Parts: sequence; C-alpha cells; structure tokens
Amino acid sequence: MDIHEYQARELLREHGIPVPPGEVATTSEQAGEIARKYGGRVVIKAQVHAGGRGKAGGVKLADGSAEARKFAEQILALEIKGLPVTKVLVAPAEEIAHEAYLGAVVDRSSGVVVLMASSEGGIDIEEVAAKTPELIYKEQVDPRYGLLAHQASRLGFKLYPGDAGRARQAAGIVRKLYDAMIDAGASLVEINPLVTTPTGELRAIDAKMNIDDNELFRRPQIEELRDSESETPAEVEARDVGLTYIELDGDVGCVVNGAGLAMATMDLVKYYGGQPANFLDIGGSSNPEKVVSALRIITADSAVKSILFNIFGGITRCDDVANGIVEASRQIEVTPPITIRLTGTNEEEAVQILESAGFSAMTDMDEAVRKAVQLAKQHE
Amino acid sequence: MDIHEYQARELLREHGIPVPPGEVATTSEQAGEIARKYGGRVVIKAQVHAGGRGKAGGVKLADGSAEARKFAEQILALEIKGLPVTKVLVAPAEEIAHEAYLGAVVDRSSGVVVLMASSEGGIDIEEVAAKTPELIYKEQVDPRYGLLAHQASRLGFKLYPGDAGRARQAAGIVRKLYDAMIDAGASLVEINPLVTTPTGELRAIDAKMNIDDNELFRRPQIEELRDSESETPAEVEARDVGLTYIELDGDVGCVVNGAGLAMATMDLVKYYGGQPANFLDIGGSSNPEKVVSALRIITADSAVKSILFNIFGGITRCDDVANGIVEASRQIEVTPPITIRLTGTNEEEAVQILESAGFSAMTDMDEAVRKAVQLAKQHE
Amino acid sequence: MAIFADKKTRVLIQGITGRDGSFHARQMLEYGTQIVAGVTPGKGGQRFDDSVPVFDTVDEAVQAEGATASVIYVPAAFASSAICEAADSGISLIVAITEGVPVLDMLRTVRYVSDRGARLIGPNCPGLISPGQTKLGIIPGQIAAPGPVGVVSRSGTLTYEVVSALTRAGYGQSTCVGIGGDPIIGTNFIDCLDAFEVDPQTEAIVLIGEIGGSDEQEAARHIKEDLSKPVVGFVAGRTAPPGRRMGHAGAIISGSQGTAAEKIATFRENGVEVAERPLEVPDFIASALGG
Amino acid sequence: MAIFADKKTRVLIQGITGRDGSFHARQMLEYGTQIVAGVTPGKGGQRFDDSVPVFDTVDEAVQAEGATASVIYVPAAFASSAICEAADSGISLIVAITEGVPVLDMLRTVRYVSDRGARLIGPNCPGLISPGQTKLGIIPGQIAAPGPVGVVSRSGTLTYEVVSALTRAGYGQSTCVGIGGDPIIGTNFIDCLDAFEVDPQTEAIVLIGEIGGSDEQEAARHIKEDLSKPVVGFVAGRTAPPGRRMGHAGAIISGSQGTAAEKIATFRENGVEVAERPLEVPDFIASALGG
Repeated sequence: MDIHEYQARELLREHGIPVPPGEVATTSEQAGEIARKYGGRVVIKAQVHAGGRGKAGGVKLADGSAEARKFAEQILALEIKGLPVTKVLVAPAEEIAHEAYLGAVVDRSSGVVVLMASSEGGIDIEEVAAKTPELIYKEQVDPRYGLLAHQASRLGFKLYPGDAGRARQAAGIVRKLYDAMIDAGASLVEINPLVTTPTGELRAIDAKMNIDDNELFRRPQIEELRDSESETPAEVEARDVGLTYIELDGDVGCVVNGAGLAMATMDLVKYYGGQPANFLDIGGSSNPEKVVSALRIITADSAVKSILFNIFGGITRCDDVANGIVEASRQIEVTPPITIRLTGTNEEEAVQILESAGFSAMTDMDEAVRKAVQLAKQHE
Repeated sequence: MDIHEYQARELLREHGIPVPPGEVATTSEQAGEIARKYGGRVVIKAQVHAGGRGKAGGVKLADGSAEARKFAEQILALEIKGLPVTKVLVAPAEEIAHEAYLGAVVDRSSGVVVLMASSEGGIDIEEVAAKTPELIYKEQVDPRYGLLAHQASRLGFKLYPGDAGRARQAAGIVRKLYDAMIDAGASLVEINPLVTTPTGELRAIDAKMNIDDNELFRRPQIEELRDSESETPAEVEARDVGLTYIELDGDVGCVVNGAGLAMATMDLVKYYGGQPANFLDIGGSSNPEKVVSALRIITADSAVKSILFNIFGGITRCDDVANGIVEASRQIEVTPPITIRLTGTNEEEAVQILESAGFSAMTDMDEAVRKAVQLAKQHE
Repeated sequence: MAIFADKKTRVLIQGITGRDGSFHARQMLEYGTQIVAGVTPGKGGQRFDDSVPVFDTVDEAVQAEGATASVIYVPAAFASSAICEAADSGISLIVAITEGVPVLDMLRTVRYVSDRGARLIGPNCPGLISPGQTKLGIIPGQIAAPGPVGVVSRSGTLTYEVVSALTRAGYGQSTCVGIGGDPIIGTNFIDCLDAFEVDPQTEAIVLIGEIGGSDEQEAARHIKEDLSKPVVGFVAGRTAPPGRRMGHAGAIISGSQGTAAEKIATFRENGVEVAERPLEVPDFIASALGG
Repeated sequence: MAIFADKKTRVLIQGITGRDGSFHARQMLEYGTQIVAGVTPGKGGQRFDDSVPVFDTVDEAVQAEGATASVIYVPAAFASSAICEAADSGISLIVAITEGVPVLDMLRTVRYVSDRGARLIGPNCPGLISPGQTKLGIIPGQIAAPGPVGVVSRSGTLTYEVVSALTRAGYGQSTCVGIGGDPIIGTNFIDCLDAFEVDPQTEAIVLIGEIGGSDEQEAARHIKEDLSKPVVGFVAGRTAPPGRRMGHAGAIISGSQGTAAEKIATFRENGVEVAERPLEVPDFIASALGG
C-alpha cells in the first residue's frame, strides 16, 4: 500500500526526524489560507500515488497566498499517470544549501533491508546510481541484529565527511528512518531530498513510504492511512472482498486464480489479438462469494465485451468457482458472453454444477483465450 | 544488584504476569493492618537479599490480623545470613493445586539466556535438577533472535501436557518473563513457585530478580529500587565512589586493584596465618580520591589492626595510588600501620611520592602480606 | 531420483486440523505422501482421520514419528513462528504454503532457517511434487507424471498449466517446485537449478518467472556459467502496465526495473530459450531433449 | 611464534584520543606495537601524537592503513557498538579493555563477532602481550619477557603478578592473554589452550582462574582430553565468603556452585597441578619444563 507524502512525513516526524511544517489542502481556497498562515514563499505539491510529479506539473513554488491558490487550483485539476489529484501539500519553501538522498528498502536478492545514502540527492538519484554507483553508500542490515549504531554512523560520515556535526545528525536520522520503516511495516522508505539548511541543519523535505500489505492486519493505524479516493470504486470493492484487481484499457475481462496465471492469461489475450480489460486474481482460498464480487466488478466496467474465466484448481477448488458463477448469474445481469475454462482440483464436480445451470466449460487455456478474444471482437 | 521479592513481583506485574496482591510493611502494626484489609489467612515473608528465608524462619502463615502482627514482629527481629530484616511482604494466602518452577538466567557456558521450567516447583528445585534433570525443561534463547514464540509454547506444553489452557497461559508467562528480564537488564529472573489455583489459573507467587550492575547506568528507574538499608554504610559509600567493598570478619584491611588480585591477596593473608578484614577492589581507572575513600572506609572498621596496600599497576597508575595515600594521611587520622606494596605502571614516580611523604614501599607481594599479617598480630 | 523430497520423505503437516491443512493432507495421503504426523497446538493426542497422530509441538512429532519434512498451512500471523519451530526441531525441509506473511518477518525467518541448517520452500507457494513418489503442498497430483523434466516456478497455478501441458505432451517430471512469488523466499531459482543439475533423473529444466525483482536475470547468468543441462524459460507479465512506481530505492539497488521484456532479453542473451505461450513449453523441451 | 598477535600485527586503537586510550597507545608504541591507526568519530583527519592517523570510522582505518587488530578503550555504553564496528570492518582480532559492559549486550555482541569470523578478547580484560613482539592492551611491558610459557587468565592484575614472577624466575612467555572476568566473554580458556597447544614456541601453560561459573572445570576436562603440553593452575578466591546467593537458576544450569575448592579439585582430578600462592607458579613451571 502506498501512502501519501504528507502521511509519510508525519510518520517520520513521529519518529523524531526533523520534518519542516506543512499542511494538506483539498481545495485551492484552503491552500491559499495555509499559504497566508505561513507567509512568504510556499511549495504546493500534488499528493498522488505516482512518481514523476514534478515533471507532470504537480509541484510548484508560489509567492504568497494568491499565487498559492492559483497554483493549487491548477494542480488539483491534474491527472498524473491516470490518477486524479485530490489533495495538495502546502509547505513553507526551505532555503537549501545541499541535497542528499536517504533510502531503505527490502532487497530481494540479498534478503535484507539495505540502507542507502548519497550526497547527490534530488530527482536524478537513479541516474547517479547508474552512472556513478560509487556515490551511493549502502549498509546491509542483518535481520538478526537490526541496524547497528556503527552502520548509521558510517553512513553519516560518508555523507558528510569532515563535518562531524552533520554526520551525527545524519546518523540519527538514519536510525530513525529504519525504526520508522520497521514500525510501519514498510518495504520502502525514502527521504529525497534530505536538505542541509544554510545554518547546517538537516531537514527531511520529501518522504515516500510503501507499506507491505501483509503487515496491515496487525497495524490498523496504518491501514487508516489508506486513501480510498485515490483508487477507483472497483479497486476498493475488490480489496474489501480479498481480490486483486487492476483496471486496464481493453475489452476482455479476465477472472483468474493466481497472479502468475493471471498475467500469463493477459499476455495470451494480447498474443491472440485481444486487449485485456483488467488484471483480476481471485487468490488462493476462493469461495463462491469472491467469484460473485469478481463478476460484479467486471460487469460494472462498460468497456468489457467478453468475460474469460481461467481457473486451474489447486488450493482453489473448481467447484467453489462454479458455484460462484452460478450464484452470480442469479444475482446480477451479466450481459457479455462468459467463456469458462477450468481444470484441476474438483474439476468434475465443477463441470457438473456448471452444466446443470446451463453453462459449458472448457479445459484448454489457449482455446478458451482464443474464444474469449473472438467473442469480444464480435461484440465490438 | 539484588532487588526484593516485592519489587520483582511488581516488575513482573507491570509486564502482565498474573501476580497475586501483596503489600510491604516495615512494622508489625502495618503488617497487621494489611492482614486486616485482606482478611483471612496471609503469608508474611521477610524481604531480604538472601536465599533460604523459609528455613531461617522468615516466612510464616498467619490466621488473621493479630497473628499477622505477631509473626511480622518475629520476622522483623530476624537476621538472615547476616542481613537484618527491615521489611516484610504481606499477601493473602493462595490455594495451591500445583507448584511449578520458571527461571531465566544468563548462562556463561553457552553464552545465551536459558529459560528453564519444571513441573516440580518449590524450594527443592535444585534437588530436582540434581537428581532428575530430565524434569527440568530448557530453552536456549539465541540472542540474535530473542525468545521465539514456539519456544515459549514448547515450554508451556512441557509443563502442562494435555492441558492446552494452562500450556497457553504458561507460554504467555514465559514470554513476559523474558521481556521483563531484558527490560530490567536482569541476569536472573525466577518465579518459584508458579502455582496453579484450584480453578486452573496460573499465579506467580514468589519472584526473584538479579540486575546486572552494568545495566544500571541506563536504567535509573531500576537503580531506584536499590535498598540501601540492606547494605552497611561502608558498602554504600564504597559504591558511591566506585569501589567494590565487602566487609569480612578479620583484622587485616586490604586495598587492592583488581578483583582477582584482591582475592589472591586475601587467600595469601590467610595462608600466612592472618584474617582479611575485607575485600576491597579500587578497580581499573583509579584516581587519588578513590584511594582516600578506601582508606576512610577501612579505618572506620574498628576491627582493622593493619592495613595492606597491594597494587600492581596496569591501567591503574601507581602514582595515583601513592598520591591518594599521601592525601588520605593528611585528611584522616589513620591509626593502624600501613604496609604498601606497589609495582608496575609509574612505579618509580609512586615510590618517590611516598618516600617524600615519609612512607616506604615494597615490591614483593608475599613479603608485604607477611608483614601486614605480622603487624596485625602485634596490635591485637 | 528427484530433488528435495522423494518417497522416503517422512512428512509432518503443521495446521493439519485447519480447513486448508486437512483438505490437502487428504490429497497428499491419497497421492501416497508418507504423512507421519500432524501438529496443531492444543490438539495433541488426537488422530487426524483416525490415522495420523496429532501433536502439540513439532518437537514431539519429530521425536515420536521421525518426521523429516513439514508442510505448513497455518494462518499468516503464525506462519513465521511455525517455520521457526520446524527448523528448530530438526526438520530439514520446510514447505510453507501460507500466503500473506509479512516480508519483514520473513527476513528474520529465512535467516533463522538457514542458521539451523534447514531448507525452506516458500512461503506463498504451491510446494513441490516428485511425481509418482510424493507431494508436499497443493500441486494437483493428477497433472504430473514421472519423467526427466525439472520444473521450477515463482508462480502457482501457472506452474500447473505448464506441468499439465508437459504431461499431456508425454514429458514427465523429476520434481516440480513452486518457490513462491513473495519478495523474500527460502529457496530461489538458483538453489533449484543447482539441485536439478546434480539430480540424475533430470535431463532438462523449465524455469517459470514473473515480472518484478531480478531473480530471473541472476538465474540466467547462473545458467550460462554453471549449468550443463538445457533450460527453457517462460516469463509472465509482458502486458503488465508500467507501474505507478514511487521511490527509487528498488531500482537503485537492483539496477533493474524488473520488466518481463528485460528478463526475457537476459535469458536470451545467456542462451536460454524462452517460450511465448505456456503451452509452447513442451515444444521447446522436445527439441532440448531431442538435441 | 606466539598466539593471536605478533610483531607483524597491524593495530588500530578505538578511542585513541581518550584518557585511557591515549595513555596506553603511547605505552604500546613504546613497547614496539605497530599502531597504524586510531579511531575517534569526529576526530578523523587528526594525527595522534603527530604520527598515528586518526579516522572517523574503523572502515576507513582498515582501508587506508590495513589494520588487522583493534584495541578498544571506549566507554562501556559504546563498547558493544565499537566491537561490532571492528568485526564488521574486517578486523580479525578485537581486544576490548573496557569494563562495565552490560551482559545482555555482550550476548549479542559475541555472536555478532563470531558470525563475522573475528576473534574477540574480553571485554573487561587487560589484553595480551607476546613479549618482545607486541602488546595489545594494558599489560605492563616490563614485567614480561620472551620464552616458552603461555599464560591465560580471567584476572588482570593477578596475571601481572604471575607473569612478573615467571620473568624474575627466568621463565619468559610466548603470549600472556587476559581473557577477562565478565560472565560473557569472546575468547575463553579452551580457545587459548588450543592455540597454545599448536604454538611451537609454547612449552608449558599457566592457567589462572577465579571463583564463579564453571569455565575452569570445563578447561580442566579439556586439558585432560586434548592437551599434550603441561598446564599449571591457580585459582583465586579460596577465602571468599559463601555468597548470599538468591535464586536457583545458576546452580541448576551449571550444576556447580563455582567455588575455588570445587575448581581446584576438578583441576587435580584431571591431572593439572595447582599452585597455592601466585609466586609458587614458577616452581611448578620449573618442574613441568624440567620433567
């Protein structure tokens, strides 16, 4: 789960990291008032779950309340990478003497949290990493010991060699960043830039945090940070019933069990000349209700011209899926034609259930995908 | 540092371990009042830093307030292993269906914390361990991972096989016991007995906790639990200036640097027919003030007939010690004769300092000890 | 032969009395897996389906029944603890089916398992099957058949698809391992590739990858350097939309965006053929074995 | 030869600018120890006594000066961190002089050091001296002389007493190691005994113990089983009063009360001669080497 910059800033501030003031506005009037309160120049930043805000015009420097209102209005009208901007952060503009980068991420390859720091902070950090990797300092955190004090200190002195004061400030921020990551159940935390003010103080200007969805069940206070406005209603409903759903631009609605098979199914739809309308994974322990929700979500997308079920039963039982399809056809009016492919656990029971309800089922994936693509083309 | 049973009970209670009620009294009247408040039968227990209280008559069961007062008076008049009893714990007597033992200790050999449990709890637990070691269940806590949930669970099911309710209660208590140990900086924690009430509830009746002295600097709230009344004034003064001092029964006062050398010096005093009056270690980074305090403490013991300095300089500098002796002789009237043996770091400067102040110094340990013993005998 | 587990493997089921655990325990028993014990704390002393003894702790199951492998079906909140208990009790192969295990838990758990000298497969994986011998996990038994192809996959159901296609095409399997799709897992592609390399039954290997991370790229380089047996690749997610990725740390650390295109290119650069469709995999295996 | 450190050992001092660190750094330099660097965070770039370069981190000192051993004089609150930093930076021998380090810290620290493949001596120890070659720590150089006797001790000043007596009696030492008196230490008696056993210079060994714990008993049994070189023992604390011991856990776990009498008895049962007085040790060595 992504959280917004203003939320991540707040979590870091709670852990004692020096974060400058800032408030969130949902209207340009609010933004103007906040700017008036701070006085002077303010930064207006789109709060949206996507990178590249600056290049998309989502970050602006405003001089005074009137300009703040104007820029906020422009930003609140934006859509960035398909996501509408509904909130902006308004913060006093900081005097910046230097920009550094601090990040912590779960590294799949090494199986540890890696802390990263670079004195070349700012938006071009990935370019720094690619071209001058020696300017990215890393510390691997042995999960058995957690972050050790000397590691934080080492990063501090790497960032600010010969400046013990800033090195110690940075070491403290590194420790707090790691604590914030663990406490929030995050798989990524970043401060970029970590600025030095003209008087030599460090400030975390921008903050990013991705929360591991699997941590949310034991962190209700983090779950509350979820911004449902930043998701489509279908995505919200899907999550509520335990489905993974991502809307796409095509017309073949897909209901699949398992993320890998779902992706392979989408790839195959495209391979056979179609366009998938969504990624939808009903997951492992399916039950009939999940299937009903899946069909409701897909049929709500008017672009869908053909619906494809691709189920390979393992922990998912085919009879559960079949019961769901039958139940859904009673509850909802499903206009697009449904192509059902199922095989694996309890396949025979499933076929029986479907046939008694007037559905037919196939067992070959290629064949089913081809048919679903064809049906979509017929209904265009 | 030892803490009292009532203090350990409180620390365990703060960690969520079920500890029955109980209050501390310093007079028999208070004890009587507490007993009246609880009603019925109460246990009166001496609060003293020594084992074997029961056998010394320091634990009594009283029926009603009057008897509680009477027994409290008896117990408050006791001295157990040389320590006067100044406090008693008064607690309602518990109905006991079963007694188990739970302990956690830093094990030097394996370098880990070992948790121990036995369903044969009570005062004979050491005998159980010696005769039927298979009845003592152990879990080693890997310090890199801390106590893992399955370890606590395993101990719970070992203690109460076939009784999942009690096994789970016990597992929870084991986890909390370990947390309490770590939070308090303890090197030993025990609950003995951990009783089962007739209704199947577990209760920690008696608690013991030894705190690692080295943890106290970062745990002021634990340091406050120190009971100075349970120490002699000399022991208190010694600790305040950073000396280790234990009063003994002999007449040769010893001032030594290093615990091993101090013990070897005492052994040698005895070997040559004398009796050491104390163990006194001035420790590593000595300074002249420490030596002044050491002499003040020793001369306050009227049994001391001869004072022996045995200093082998390493991190301790002989000149520091010499300056201390000279300074002390100006500040305090030292009646017993002083035998000084010093060698090692800055030995020459030390000899010069001592000689200019009218003292003489030796370099041979055996010779110095023999002389100090002889001087004590002359002054008997 | 096979890798990791065969007909002699003595299997324990942690969470045997739960919904998923009991269902799949029966499937495994039916397949011929030697299930010697179950563990559900608080249900020690019972028997599962009147036959398999249930214990409160893994330790007891190991002592009493000599279990050497464990399959874990406990809920996500308790999965790490169950894995650690198995490793601590001397179980040498741990297959964790449970999905939704927090990643930060797994960092510690994976280290714990390796510190105890055990192998973990998963979590969030379908387990493994050595056709005709044993299965540990949820891979449907009927789709597999004994033979010379080793299969390793990050996916669950996509694996079934490929295995089923192989079987239908007459290419049985030595062992099929689903290593799980989570960011932090116990056994990775390279571990399995190395095991297949030394397994006499295995003559060719299928590797099924997905978008995300750089495991496939590392596997590709490893194949070129250290593997003599032919490997056929498949990567799911070519049509996945580019993410609305926030933050730079992932890309900085792996130097990769983790796209399917990048993975497929790396396979091909390292001499690994990549199928376009799951059902095309048997054709590639045919030519690998024929060659 | 010698054990653990010799004239080639390149030594770093952590806490070189502090009171104790600077005093003993000078003593070591005077003795001939190759001190190649110092570390005090925040004082990087300075030079200690106009010669030894000071760095902010151990890593820099290792990179720039090739330090292989470190002697630690930092305050107790920072000692564990300093030890871990040394181990993490590739230092292979760490001598921690600092006293007062919390025991629970040391449990983790000792594991960390061994996980990183380094050796820790101490904490709360005088360090070691390989006479005529190098010294790391606070053992006064003038009391030792090169020769065939290995000395290992839990004590500090008591060690000096015995070493000094050996030297006066004409028995020089290969290496004298003070392993420290804390409950949890990095290197124990047995580690040192094994090192002396294979050190060609060492012909006889002195082991100096104290009351508490069961390390001496374990060493005694190890000597009988695995050591060919003669060992002379000494145990301090025969007149120590029986403690007002509270709690049973210690005795339950070690099965020992840790008295001097028990330790001396165990030595003798295992064929190790035990001196009554520190100054008697050279007599026993004389007969061991003469025999």
